[in-house]
Amino acid sequence: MMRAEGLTRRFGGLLAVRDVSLDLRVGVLHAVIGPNGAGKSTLVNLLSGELRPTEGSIHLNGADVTDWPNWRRARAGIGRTFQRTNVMPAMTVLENTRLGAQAQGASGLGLLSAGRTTTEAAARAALDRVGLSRAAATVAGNLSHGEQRQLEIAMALAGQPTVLLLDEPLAGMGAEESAPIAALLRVLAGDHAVLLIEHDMDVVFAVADVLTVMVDGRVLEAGTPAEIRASAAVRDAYLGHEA
Amino acid sequence: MRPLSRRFMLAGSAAALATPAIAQGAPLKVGLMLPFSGTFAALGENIAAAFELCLQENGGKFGGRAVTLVRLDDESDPAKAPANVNRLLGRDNVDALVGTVHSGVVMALVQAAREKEVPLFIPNAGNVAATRDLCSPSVFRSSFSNWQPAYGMGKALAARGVKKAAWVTWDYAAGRESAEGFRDGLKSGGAELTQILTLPFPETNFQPILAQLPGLGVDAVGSFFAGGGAIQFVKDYAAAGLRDKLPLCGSGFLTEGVLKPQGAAAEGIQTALHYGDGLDNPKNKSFREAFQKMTNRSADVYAVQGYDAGQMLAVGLAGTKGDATAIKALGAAIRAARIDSPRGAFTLSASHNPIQTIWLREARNGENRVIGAAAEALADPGTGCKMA
Amino acid sequence: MTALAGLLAQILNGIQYGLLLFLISSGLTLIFGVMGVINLAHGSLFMIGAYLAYVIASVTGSLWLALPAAILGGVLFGALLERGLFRRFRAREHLDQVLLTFALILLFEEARAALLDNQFHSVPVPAILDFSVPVIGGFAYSAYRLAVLVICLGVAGLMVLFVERTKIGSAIRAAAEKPEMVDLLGIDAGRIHTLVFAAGTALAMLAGALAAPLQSVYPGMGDGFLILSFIVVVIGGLGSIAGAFWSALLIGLIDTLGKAYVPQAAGIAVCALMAVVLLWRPTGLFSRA
Amino acid sequence: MTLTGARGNLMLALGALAVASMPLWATPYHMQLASTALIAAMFALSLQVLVGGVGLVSLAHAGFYGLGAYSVYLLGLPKLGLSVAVTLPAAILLSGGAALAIGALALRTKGFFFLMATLAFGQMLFFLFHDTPLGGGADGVFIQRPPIGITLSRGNRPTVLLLVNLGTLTAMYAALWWLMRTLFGRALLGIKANEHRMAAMGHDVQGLKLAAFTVAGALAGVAGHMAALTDAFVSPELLGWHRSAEALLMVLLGGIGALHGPILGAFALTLVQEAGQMLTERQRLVEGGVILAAVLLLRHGLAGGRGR
Repeated sequence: MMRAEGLTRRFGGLLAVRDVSLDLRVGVLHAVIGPNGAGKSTLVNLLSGELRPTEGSIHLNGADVTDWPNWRRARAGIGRTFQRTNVMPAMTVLENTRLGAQAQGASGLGLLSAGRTTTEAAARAALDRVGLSRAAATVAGNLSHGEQRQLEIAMALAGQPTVLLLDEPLAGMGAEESAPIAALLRVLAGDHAVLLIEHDMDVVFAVADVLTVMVDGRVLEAGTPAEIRASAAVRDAYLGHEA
Repeated sequence: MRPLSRRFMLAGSAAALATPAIAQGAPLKVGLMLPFSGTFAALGENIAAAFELCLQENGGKFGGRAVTLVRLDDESDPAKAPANVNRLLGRDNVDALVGTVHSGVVMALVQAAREKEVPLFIPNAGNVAATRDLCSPSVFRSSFSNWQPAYGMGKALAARGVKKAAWVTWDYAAGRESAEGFRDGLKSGGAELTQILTLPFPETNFQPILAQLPGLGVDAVGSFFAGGGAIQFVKDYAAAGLRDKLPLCGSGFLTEGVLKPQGAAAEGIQTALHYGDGLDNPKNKSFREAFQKMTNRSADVYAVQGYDAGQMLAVGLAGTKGDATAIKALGAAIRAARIDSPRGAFTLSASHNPIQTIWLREARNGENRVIGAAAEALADPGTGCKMA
Repeated sequence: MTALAGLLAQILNGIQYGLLLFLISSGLTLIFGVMGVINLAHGSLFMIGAYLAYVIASVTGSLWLALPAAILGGVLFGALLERGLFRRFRAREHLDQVLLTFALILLFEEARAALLDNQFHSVPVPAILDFSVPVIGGFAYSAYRLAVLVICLGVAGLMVLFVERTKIGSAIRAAAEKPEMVDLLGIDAGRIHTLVFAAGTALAMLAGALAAPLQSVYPGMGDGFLILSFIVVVIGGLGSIAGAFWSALLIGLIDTLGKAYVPQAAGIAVCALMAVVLLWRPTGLFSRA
Repeated sequence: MTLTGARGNLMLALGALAVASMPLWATPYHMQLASTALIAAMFALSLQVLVGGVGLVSLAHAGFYGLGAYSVYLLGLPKLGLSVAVTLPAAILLSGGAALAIGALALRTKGFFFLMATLAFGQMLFFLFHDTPLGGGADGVFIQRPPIGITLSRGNRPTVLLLVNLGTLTAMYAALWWLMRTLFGRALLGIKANEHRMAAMGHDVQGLKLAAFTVAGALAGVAGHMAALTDAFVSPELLGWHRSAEALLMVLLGGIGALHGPILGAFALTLVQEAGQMLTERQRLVEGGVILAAVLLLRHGLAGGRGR
């Protein structure tokens, strides 16, 4: 599905990501964990095309997309959310989501249609999925923080991606708000290849099929949740500090 | 002194109070569309004052009809010109137009005069087109065509034995047209214009051009500049040490009204123009006295042009008994007249440009002293003029 | 021989013109870089400096007094503008900044017309420099122009020393390249802003005062310089003093040589150069990005 | 930016009716003045595509306006007897083509650089007409009006031109009202709100911006063409950046939050300038004062709503 090989990204003298390889497959929820500054968000930005890797390659469905800009990758089926809520606050929830839907459809002169039926159907389906339909007409800036996180996911889903890159979708949420989202993540993994970055270890170990642990831009360990839990290196380097 | 209001009305006389019901008794409105702000403001003020002087001397009436003046500042902005002309014609309902200095703005005036058949008197702008391809029965000029002074200068140089000369000017219509005049003038005496050097208007960085002059192999350099550009060019020319090697001359505007700031750098420069200091004729004497008395300023060529615009309108209206709409009769009267101008009497050519003497002047002690005639009774060729 | 002398003179002219351009655009680039404010009225500051020189020279008869006066006046005027106006513009959108500084252009022009007049005025070259230095091939070069060249180089040198060697200088450099750094360095951003704006204003006014005898003073004289200095900043890269220096020299030479040898294409040649730079390096030749 | 609702459009329609009825009650002068305002409104409306539509502030816009005006002269079409049916599309093509070329370069930059680049490119167009003989020189030139299907005479000219300009503005407004409701228009508004997110969702932000820049330039060309048709005179000053700033002022004055804002702004500015012109010779003071008032006091414009 999506495959990254030997990704390295340098910022001046700093190696934010070094030699990271990973595979994302539909049906698999792949979580990346690690302490702050481990390079997780940089990795997401490399995969989504916000950043270009200094070295390494990225393939999507067999095509080399390493040099593609983010919008082209998004059109090829990569959807992402942002760590910090990144929506159009003055527009309604439906309008926000519809912008996600219409990016995939028409281009060129096709943009000159009102395109209401197709984009609106896709947007409403996405809202349904994240459970935000009741707020469709609400202005995004007036949503609660948790609802804005849901909207983030809906906007990514509306483009009907095959790969979903979720950068801390639960950030700043209370336990009550995060439970349904965690459940949603599991459901989404059913028909998407999901990459999840998350700090809440309970959620991560509950939903992830595969785990990659990053420290200092490097992959420390990769494996099933059980394998990671058992890894002495991970415990020393990371889990130990958190506990 | 600038009036507070742009729509400054001046009642010609008590007759201005006559009721409009009596058609012939209604005052004739003349729109003075001139620069009253910006670089050309002083020129506009002198033209307006001299026109007013002419009106006063005629007892506030032209052709027996009282005259009201309407001032409008054209800001020397061609982009605003069509709207400004509309203001005078549409809002203020003027019967005749006088204007202007800027050769771009005058295009809009010419166009309106042609389209709306309102008589226009151009008191300065010298674009040849106004009395050539765009000539019209309703367009009259009291000043000059850009071609004329430069022709005079070229002719005078050739008469002095110059064989090859170069012309330096801004790259705009006035510059190109004067270059043609210079070329034709030189040619009339068997000399040759070998090079035209230009820079964009109103650039005053003359160094690139000055550096080329010594290498051209010419006997003299002629030029067309005005205002600040003329000041700077004459000073830079002297500073580059070229004055003694290559005599500088030009259309009269090179040293017109700018001798004081040019100082010693201008001393001895010869120029050609239809007016100059020390012209000895009675009309000039009385005009200069009256203008000085009225404005506390010395008259200059712009004042003369404004004054003669008034004289031409007066003659024309006398021929139509005050009817400004009778364009044909108005034109016939003006063409038949000999205008007694301070510059020396002139007549109007078939294309409505003065047939006038171009004087050769030399800058001495802050004056452009007339030292002779460069070309007598010179008419603009008027090429391409077809009066409808 | 004369062609060579002509070329030499043109190159001197180009350098001198470029250096004046540098004085103007260095202030512009620092103000953009440090404060994030777009100041379309920067050309008007040049005009104000030139008129100040004209007034002082005609009252006292000495241009030498005008130079320190332009610097001092520029610092005061700049500080006043920053504290009174530009500080409030900073958080505004570009549209507001463009229009507010456009209004300043109009109001400065109007103030100039009201206080003085609308005439061209020539400013005499100082008497001791009112001679020509012979260059080869019968072409003489004005001593005052050479002096302007030297003064500009001196000012450029002082600026480089200040920016590279002093603590405040390095803070300004850091601020120009990475505005978010200022807070981290624990520097009072407000004072840096006032300093930069005052310095930029003083440089523009000094350039005006130096240029006054070279090109006379006249309404709207800053307009041409404004456009050219914007191009200098685009080519040089935002906030880069070195970039402003080299691109100002480049533009000065291209503009001058262009006017001498292909007069109709000079204005367009400069813009074409900018187009090439934008294609090749959209953030400018000397930017670090 | 919000699209004008039914009530707003009704008010605009009433305004248009009032203008259309001018031949019945107004003087030729006031009809000419209204034509000036209508053309200014077209120019400002075309700029709204950029400012209110996609959040770009361009100082090159007058360049495209002037190109539209000059296209009538450049192509020399009236001499061939060709009508506006040819000259208007030519103006659109020329201005739109220039906007496409300049936009492709200028849009490589962002923020301040974009402003400076558009300023410089706009002035390049200005120099092209001011310094070279291409457009008839620095003084400007007359043009013969291309035929518009009705023979113009001294008597009917103000009326016919007023109605033609009103019709053009109405058509332009309707076209933009439609355009902003398409997928394209909504994508532009999305870019204005959050360019980064739009790209992350798969929108070709650069391409969309370039399309908007081209459309805006082409429409400015329409406004310029109508100016040339109305005044029958063009000069390089039409392309100067001061005119771009004036258009920005009209947009701000009317409000960047509403599509119809620039129309209100253009009429308001024309009225203020006309009133100021009768009161004082200090025009710059009037315009400077209007800008200060608009920016400092009237932040939401006459149409209200700044739309973030």
